[in-house]
Amino acid sequence: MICATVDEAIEPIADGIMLAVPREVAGAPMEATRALIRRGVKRLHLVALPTSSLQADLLIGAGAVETLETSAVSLGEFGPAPRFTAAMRAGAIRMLEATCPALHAAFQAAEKGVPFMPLRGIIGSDILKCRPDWRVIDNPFAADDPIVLLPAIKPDVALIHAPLADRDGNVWIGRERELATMAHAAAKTVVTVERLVNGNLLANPVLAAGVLPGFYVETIAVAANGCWPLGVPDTYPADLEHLAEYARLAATEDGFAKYLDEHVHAKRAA
Amino acid sequence: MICATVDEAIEPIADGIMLAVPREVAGAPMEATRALIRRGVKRLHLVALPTSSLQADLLIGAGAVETLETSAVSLGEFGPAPRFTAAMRAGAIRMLEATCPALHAAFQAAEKGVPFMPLRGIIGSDILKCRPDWRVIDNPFAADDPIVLLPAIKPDVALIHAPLADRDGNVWIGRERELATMAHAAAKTVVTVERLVNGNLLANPVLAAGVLPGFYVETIAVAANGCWPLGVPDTYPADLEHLAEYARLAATEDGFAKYLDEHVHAKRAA
Amino acid sequence: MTTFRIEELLVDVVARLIGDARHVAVGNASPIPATAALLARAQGGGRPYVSLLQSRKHNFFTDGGRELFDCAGQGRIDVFFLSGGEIDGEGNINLVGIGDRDRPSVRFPGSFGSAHLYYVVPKVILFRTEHSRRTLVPRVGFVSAPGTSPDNLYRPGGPIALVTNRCVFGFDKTRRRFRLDSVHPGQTIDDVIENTGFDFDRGGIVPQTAPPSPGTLRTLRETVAPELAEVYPQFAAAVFGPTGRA
Amino acid sequence: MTTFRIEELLVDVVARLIGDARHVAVGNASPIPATAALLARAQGGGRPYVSLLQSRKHNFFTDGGRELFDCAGQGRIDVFFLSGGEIDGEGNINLVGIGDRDRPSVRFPGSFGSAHLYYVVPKVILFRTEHSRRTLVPRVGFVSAPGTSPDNLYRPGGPIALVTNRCVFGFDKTRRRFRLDSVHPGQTIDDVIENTGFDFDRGGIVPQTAPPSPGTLRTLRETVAPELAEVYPQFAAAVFGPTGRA
Repeated sequence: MICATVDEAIEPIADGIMLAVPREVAGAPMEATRALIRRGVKRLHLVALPTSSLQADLLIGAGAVETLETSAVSLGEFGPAPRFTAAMRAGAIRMLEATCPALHAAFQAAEKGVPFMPLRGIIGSDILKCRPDWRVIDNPFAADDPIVLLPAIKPDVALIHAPLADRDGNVWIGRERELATMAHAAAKTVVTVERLVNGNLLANPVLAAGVLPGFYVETIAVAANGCWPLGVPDTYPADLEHLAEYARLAATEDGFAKYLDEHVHAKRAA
Repeated sequence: MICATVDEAIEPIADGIMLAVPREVAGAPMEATRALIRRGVKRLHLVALPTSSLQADLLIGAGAVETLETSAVSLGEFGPAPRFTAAMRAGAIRMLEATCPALHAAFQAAEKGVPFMPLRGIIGSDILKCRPDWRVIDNPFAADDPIVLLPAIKPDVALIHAPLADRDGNVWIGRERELATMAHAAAKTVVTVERLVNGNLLANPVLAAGVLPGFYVETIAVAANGCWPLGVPDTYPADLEHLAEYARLAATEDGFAKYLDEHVHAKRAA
Repeated sequence: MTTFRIEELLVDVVARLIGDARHVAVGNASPIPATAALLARAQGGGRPYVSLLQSRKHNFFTDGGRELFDCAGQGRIDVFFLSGGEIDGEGNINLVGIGDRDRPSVRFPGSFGSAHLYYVVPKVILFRTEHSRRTLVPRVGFVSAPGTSPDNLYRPGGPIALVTNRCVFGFDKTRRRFRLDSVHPGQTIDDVIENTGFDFDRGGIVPQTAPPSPGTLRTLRETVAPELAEVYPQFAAAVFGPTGRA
Repeated sequence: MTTFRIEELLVDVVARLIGDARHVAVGNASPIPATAALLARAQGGGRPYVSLLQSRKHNFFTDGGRELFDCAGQGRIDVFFLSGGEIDGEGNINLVGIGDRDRPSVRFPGSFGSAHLYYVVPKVILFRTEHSRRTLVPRVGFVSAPGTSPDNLYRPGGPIALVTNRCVFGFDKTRRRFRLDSVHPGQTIDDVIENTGFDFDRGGIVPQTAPPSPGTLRTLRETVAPELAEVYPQFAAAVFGPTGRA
């Protein structure tokens, strides 16, 4: 379960699967993402819970994404996500529009082993027109009260990054609880961590409160600074200069190809 | 919000409200429960998520409970819960039968602000016959697939106990995540803690992972050893001798009255 | 031949019923199933994962009381144990009570998680040491959870066996009946018939329950007993001696 | 008379719109609403609770990304801020794009949480500094979230106002239209009409937006600016000077 390399750890992420990744601020596994692009992963159904930034933009630009399911893709203060925007305008990817809490609820449905989850709102939004797979029913507990039902999202693989793991496969995720929900919902979970610790993380009650138990985890590899150029909460910040450079380069096809050559295909010196 | 006494902290728990309490192993607030009985609380709709032991038995024996909603009441290795059993056989309380995950799901429905939550199983159990408020619908996402819908449980007050709180009202609950779900679901949350700490629990990322944020909390009071004779996970064990004595005494009305006199009405010397 | 206690026999029987599994969960106040799960893990070289809900040390859940049920709903719990104040011949279990629902003559603690786990856990092992016409009845007074369900109902799980202090019943899902698989040493088929309130199937020859092997007893007494002492001190001392060793 | 920057005016306007509240949440990349929330807290002596999703220090959620939405669904978030690539006269917002859905001519990032929060948060303040016919349109190209809903739909929340760099519009839920409440210093009603793509109501006399008081400016510059520097360093430096003070 503990792998020697990130390349080994990402083996469960086959072409054409549904891959779930976390939002950009919760620890986006960028080293593993670059490894997937180097390996040439294809036809992913990428679900970003509930949004994404560089990670989705890189995978889309690299041609790894067939279907994208998320609430938003943006580089935040660095502007629109250029490869996402270009792919959408070219009709190059299938987009499943969503809204953040709908994705959270759909993952919780899978977590609970139920086929759907209800959610307030949404009715009257054009998102519903893009989602024939979402249903509107009358709330059986009230009169004339329409409500949306969201089908469970059961990813083939959840790919996450965390600060710590132990050799029993327990992973310390801290406050980023949706990483646990992703692992509960997914058939398999692939994890990269900043470092491995000795002993069992569950043995310490204070640490245990932030632990994802090992029985949900398929593979783990150490990837120090593994979210670079994005950050890990309370661990290290995003590399703003690099993100600004990405936004500049990725604005054009050629610039993006140059970025891939420099920062993805040429394995970055740590 | 930080109260000088447990009596002050329990003021939001008025007669006739729906009161949610945690399972016996998650930190049952027994000092607050004894204070409620001393105050003579009446007509409670008591919801034990998802089960209870001494706490429910005491409240029932003291005549504080009109309706009980839970999956089981038992003293575990010390046998049946005598006051619960006697009250049931006498038809003295209204019992809403349940099963553990149905209660968890119904609290999660309130947590998410949705009117209901689906759950697998249950169909074919006589529990359904006791719960006209639970509905069976056809899963709209499949053909001929009946599934149960549980209405949200929104308690007026959730009463919980935890090891630590800070003066901003943040409460460290550790692994006992259902305590957070109870607080999210309830209109108000009353908390007793082993001790108050200086500083802000959210400032430390390791502690923060186990914290219930203060904006969910109505009142907090210090109750050292506040779950006695039950235990607090990873903090102190249950007082098995005392529980054995309770089981002996509570077997009869008179014995239970004697127990109340000795251990509830006469405030226990710490 | 090695001597052994009935508890050791039952532990060995249950461990064999567990078979190959990824994750076995055991509820509260179930020392024999807990011991069997730890034995299966010792014999499987660390597999299955064992969650003893009564223990902190052997409980790996960190998402609150709901996680066991969510985990089972995900199909990640392969084996669980249930019992009943009453169990009938169709595998229905009663954890609620007997008689008028509003004024029952007998009241049990309640259904716990049975009305969900019995449906979603592939291998549910029913365990009830007291084997009598009081506990094994023709028809339960209240169905906390049914032994079988109609074909259209989502039900990946259900009972595979009923283990008592007299025998092992297998459960035939299609016939919706128990089948007498083996009788424990010291018991006869007639004892079983006489003390069972429901009809059950049986073949021409019903074998005696195989005794635990010397190797199994050694693993049980030397490896499992000390682990068990942390969770069920009284039971471990009673069965394996004060040091947690026989 | 004290001089102030347009950002300080907008912060003051938004803080007054927040009014009395228990919990104000502000999404990412929203420096002016964030500053306004911190100002409201400073003026309210610690109330409202302020959650800045962009910040760790000002973010009290510990149940993952879903907690903001769950909390709003519980009715515990009183004020939230939304914007739009397009906003129309009925308060509909478009965060998705313009043109053919499969090959849009313009693509925005996406709807984020708007299709839930716009319905359940009682006071949603629409904020868009760019006030032009490009952003304030007759009819949005995609409704990420509608300004109003039919009476039978569960909708405790919705827009109360739209704040731009030119004016403040109030929203009339029953008339489903914006109403020009005040025009910022240096702007005229004609400027507003000329640059607004939708029709709106207005009274005979439209006041000028009241400037921030000296006391408010002092609180803003001395108390709020330093707090803001942790969350929006560039913005704080640009508006309040390099030390985070004007």
